[in-house]
Amino acid sequence: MTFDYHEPRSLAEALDLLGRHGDDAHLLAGGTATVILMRQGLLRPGHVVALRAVAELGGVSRTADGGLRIGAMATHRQVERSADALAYSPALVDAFASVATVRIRNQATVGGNLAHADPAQDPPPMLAALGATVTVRSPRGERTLPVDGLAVDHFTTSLAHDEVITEVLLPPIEPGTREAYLKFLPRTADDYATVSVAATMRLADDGTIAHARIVLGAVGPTPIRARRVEDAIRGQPTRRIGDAIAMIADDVDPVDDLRGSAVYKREMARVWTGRALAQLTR
Amino acid sequence: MTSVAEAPGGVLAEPEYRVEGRDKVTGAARFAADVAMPGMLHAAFVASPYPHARIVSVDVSAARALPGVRAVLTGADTKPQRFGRRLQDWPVLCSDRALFIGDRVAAVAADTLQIAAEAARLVEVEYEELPAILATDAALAEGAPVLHPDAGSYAFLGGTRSAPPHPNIQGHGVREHGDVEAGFRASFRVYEHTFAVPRTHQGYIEPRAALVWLDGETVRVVTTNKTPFSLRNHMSVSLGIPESRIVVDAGHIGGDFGGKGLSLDEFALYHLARATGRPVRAVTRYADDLQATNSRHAGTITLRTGVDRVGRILAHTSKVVFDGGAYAAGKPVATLMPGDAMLTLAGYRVPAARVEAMTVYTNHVPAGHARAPGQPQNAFAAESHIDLIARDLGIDPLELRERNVVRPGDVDVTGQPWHGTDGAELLARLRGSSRYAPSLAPEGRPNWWGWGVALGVRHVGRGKASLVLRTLPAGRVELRTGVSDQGGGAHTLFQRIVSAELGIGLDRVAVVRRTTDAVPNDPGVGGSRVTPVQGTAALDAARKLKARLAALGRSLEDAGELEVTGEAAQEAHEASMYAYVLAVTVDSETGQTKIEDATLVADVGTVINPVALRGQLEGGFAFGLGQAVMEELRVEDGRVVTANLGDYKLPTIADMPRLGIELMTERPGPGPFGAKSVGELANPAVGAAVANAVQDACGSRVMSLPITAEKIWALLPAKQSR
Amino acid sequence: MSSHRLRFTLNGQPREVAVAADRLLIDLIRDDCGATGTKLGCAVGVCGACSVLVDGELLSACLLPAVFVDGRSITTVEGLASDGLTPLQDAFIREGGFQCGICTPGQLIAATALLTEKPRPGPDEIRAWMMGNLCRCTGYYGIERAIARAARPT
Amino acid sequence: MKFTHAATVAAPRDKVWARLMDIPAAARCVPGVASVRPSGTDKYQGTLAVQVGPVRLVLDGDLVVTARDPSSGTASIRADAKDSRVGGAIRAAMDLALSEKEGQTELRIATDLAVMGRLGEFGQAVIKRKADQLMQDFAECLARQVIAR
Repeated sequence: MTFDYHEPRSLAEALDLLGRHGDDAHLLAGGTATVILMRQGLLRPGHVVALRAVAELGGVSRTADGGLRIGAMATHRQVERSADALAYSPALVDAFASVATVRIRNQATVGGNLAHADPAQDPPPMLAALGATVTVRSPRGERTLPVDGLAVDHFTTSLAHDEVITEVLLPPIEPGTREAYLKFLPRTADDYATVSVAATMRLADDGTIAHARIVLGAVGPTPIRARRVEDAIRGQPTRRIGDAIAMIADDVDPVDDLRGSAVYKREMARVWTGRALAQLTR
Repeated sequence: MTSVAEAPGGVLAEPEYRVEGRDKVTGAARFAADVAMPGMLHAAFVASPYPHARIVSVDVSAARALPGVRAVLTGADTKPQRFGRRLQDWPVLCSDRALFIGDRVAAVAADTLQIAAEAARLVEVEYEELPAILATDAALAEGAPVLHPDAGSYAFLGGTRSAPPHPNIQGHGVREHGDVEAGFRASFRVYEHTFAVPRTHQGYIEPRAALVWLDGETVRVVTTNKTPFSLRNHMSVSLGIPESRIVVDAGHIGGDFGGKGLSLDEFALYHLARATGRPVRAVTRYADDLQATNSRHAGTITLRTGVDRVGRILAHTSKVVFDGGAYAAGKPVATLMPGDAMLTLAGYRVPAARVEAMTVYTNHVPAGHARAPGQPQNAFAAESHIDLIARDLGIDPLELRERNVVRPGDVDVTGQPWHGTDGAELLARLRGSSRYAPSLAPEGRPNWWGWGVALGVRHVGRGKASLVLRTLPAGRVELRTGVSDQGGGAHTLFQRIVSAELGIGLDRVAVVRRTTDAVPNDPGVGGSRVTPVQGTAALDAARKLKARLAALGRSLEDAGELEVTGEAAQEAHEASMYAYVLAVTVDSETGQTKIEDATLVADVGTVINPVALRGQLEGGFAFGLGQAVMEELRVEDGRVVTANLGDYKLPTIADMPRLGIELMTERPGPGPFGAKSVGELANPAVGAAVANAVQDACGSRVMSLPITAEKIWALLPAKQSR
Repeated sequence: MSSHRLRFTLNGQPREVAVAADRLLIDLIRDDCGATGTKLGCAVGVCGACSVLVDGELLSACLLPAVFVDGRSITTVEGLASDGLTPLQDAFIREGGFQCGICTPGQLIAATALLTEKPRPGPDEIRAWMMGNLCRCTGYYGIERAIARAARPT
Repeated sequence: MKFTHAATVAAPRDKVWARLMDIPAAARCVPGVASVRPSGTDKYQGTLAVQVGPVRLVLDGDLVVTARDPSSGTASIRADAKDSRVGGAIRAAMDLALSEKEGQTELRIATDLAVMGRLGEFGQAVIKRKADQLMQDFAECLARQVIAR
């Protein structure tokens, strides 16, 4: 682990450093994941570009349209404690507050979390369920892409090497929409989820399901959108949920690991999706 | 020899205030990794990536050429030296073969830890992979490779090793009493169950650390080892240096739980220090502590028990097979088994029994000692077994225990008359203080709330110890001891004992720990020994000082310079019992359990340190709970895959249920003022208590530890939906 | 490897130290500054033995690049009390908040941060906050009692 | 860790066998394999570049055909490779078996993979999935190549 450390003061400067050092450069946000990988010797960049001094990447605030903007360098704890985030969606705050421990949440950033693309993380499913997008900057300009789809594999995103996540934008939530984040922790309170479920749902005046979005964590190489279930319940009365959630087995793609066998996780995905949806229709 | 309470005086009623408390809450307490020396080098090791491999060649040239590297040693430099607590079978560095993933092949000393680690990476080792033994039955199968063909040449401390029945067996024992076959013939029912227990780690938060340097002819060692005098002996034998030239300094130890009686690095550090002429320190990465030190034994335990119509035990046989891993070095007991390997039905009256236990060499991480060695495994098996028998007979499990529990004078599973807790009294107390009310629901009709009971037994520690008490000006005294502080509260215990016996205020008794050259030999911390053995020595010292003062006709204030040596030889075979009642709820869809209520009744005798005693019981419960429901040092293809504390989970504060503790203090033990031991009293039985409560709640009988949600879920008679 | 000159305060004392880019805060505190009260346990941010306050914020010194503390103020266990013991430190001794003491510096730092944010925490708040600090000795009962005692109005 | 992969090729067994035993060509079917050159009888030397999340590996090593039996259509291959920068190594023992049915050939590969050194401390589940992916890609690519010829 021997590298040059850079602390640009602006995004332009950061992009310039990334351009100059190519894939020998690694971005450093809060550092909770990167430091461990570097310490293990698994990550050996020649240049580390820290974003902590780039002021424009901070902040958590409501947007003019009633949505929420989270700067990429906002820490989990800043989201957790933000009155604006709470007003926007208590479930979003729950998802951030579910991550590890206070100490980690004080250090880990929202952008770093998304870029790390750990499929067992708590915030990405909730952000995806809320229809969040990320704004990404590179020397080629700025683009926007949905959080749902940012991760393409375990620890792998669709971002190019010289792209930097600058912010997460959450759209305004339609009135009547309810959200939930549930995390199944069968071993201990401080663990990665065996399965987690983020869901949003809105019922029409006639009691049928007008909108549902369900995203699961820890049961695939990326957060998994339960599209089959969503499609099956859209427009249907809530009593159809029970049958529909059985389809979750085809949406998820879990592996055996320390937090459960694939068989168990598949079943738990069904159980916890059912619980999340029950909470939203109660 | 008992020293029953002679009115210990008011001191024992005073609030307890740890003698080292201030140092520990201000950061002043010095642990081994905190010690640095001028010119100190840092060590790193090269570890085998194979579970079993021949070392074809080791090329250290690139590592040596790295700037800042001061020495690189291989097995060729240290052979044939091996170390171990009893059988010295673990090579200082491997020279011909590596026997597990993590076995050390080379050692580096460099100016910084980073350079040392980089140099370790640059050591080129050519291995020829050999067939690995990754299961105990494979070790005993015909044609299995013999892992220690030269075992006959290994040193065995303090006696001769009895010849094992198979070259891949570390230790083996059979014990029989009564007419076992007749007992089974007379039985109304005979039950046989097999249980599996995983490897677990002691889980101390402080990884091992050691610092070694040469001070003229003297080898100085700062270490996390909790038995400094034993380490001195091990180093003397392994390295061929007289004990008089080795000084071991083991001060505050950041948790031990049995694991830190075995030292690994100190031996290679000595060679590095000698090669460089500089102090050399090694601080184990926690990942390496998990992967390559000494864990609790995994094993398979088969119990067979015959009972009469009312459930009274008539005969018992058991077979305990423990995976000892690549080396037996971590086991200090002459049998080379965990101390209680053969105690398979502890706490019961057993008229006839044949118990067989063994530890087997494999190419896994070595297994050694861990809090109450052998007991958590056997208690899980036995207390689950008893519950299964009770349920099959339709008898309340607590009642079945009441019918069989040992009382003084009964013959227990060892064939010896029982000296210790009156089990009937203990269980009566348990019934009285808990809300125990099992449902005994027929299988398939779970009510998701269940009660579980389990009892446990632990000996009161034995052994010899001595320490020194001397007078100081102004009526004060100082007690000098070699006992390290691993957190049990030994020094505060000594202070309170001396203070009580001399009838002086706590502030007049100072306790100081000294290195191995400055105090008499001490057996170290472990084996539930400190209170009954070293505590008795402290009491003896106080009594001797009192006698000297009386003989001289002086008071403590005008005592002059007096010094006495307190001694203890505690050989009484005495044991204490404890029992739990747990109430759990089980989530019908996920198998997740929650402990709703826990009651512990423990026979502790006289209480000297009330805060420390409660802490040992509470901490023992937490330790047992972790190993009951979440801990498993999982090994796949020989590799430990739970290699950090993110994957090897220890309980957090948020995982702990309410715990009610009731102490039995009426029956004095063999310790000072009638004290007993509590350090290993509370952890072993938790696993079975949970397993029993889970079955009571939902019908799932989990036959292996840890009792995970998934195991319970997989066994649910009917996967209920809400 | 780049080198960086850092200015910060450690327990109120101004410090100036040059570190290599890969230095971690735990090594800066323990090795460069000689303040060994803060302990290294798991080294992956789980156990909390290395808990420190940086500008009052609770962080893991084993995960924090040393360069991140430039211009900031660090509090470790050595800096909790200016004179004598804090009520929290005293409560840890009286209530059995520690045994071996290796996790204690981290527990005290974490609990100090908790009491700063919530001077009268309830049991659930204590548990939610303190779950990042592992203790193998006490079973946490003594720690919980100690924090509750320190939070009690005197 | 053990895996089994299979791919069906619309070609007779002999043709698939010939392709499979052209090791340098077959190895190029593993995504990330740079060069594979013979280094002795049934011995090859090669490099595999693979990225597992943020961890980039360049595995240098040897490939040895330890057994081959054209009559039964089975072969065993052992690969040992290491990344000296990261300090990790892999060892894979692969048993390949071809069986022909109605003009189609089924290729089955049973792999026993060991990941060693620091590399193994990176999540086992991730490594497993990556290896699984590589081997499946390999089987499918091989199938395509045989048909293309």
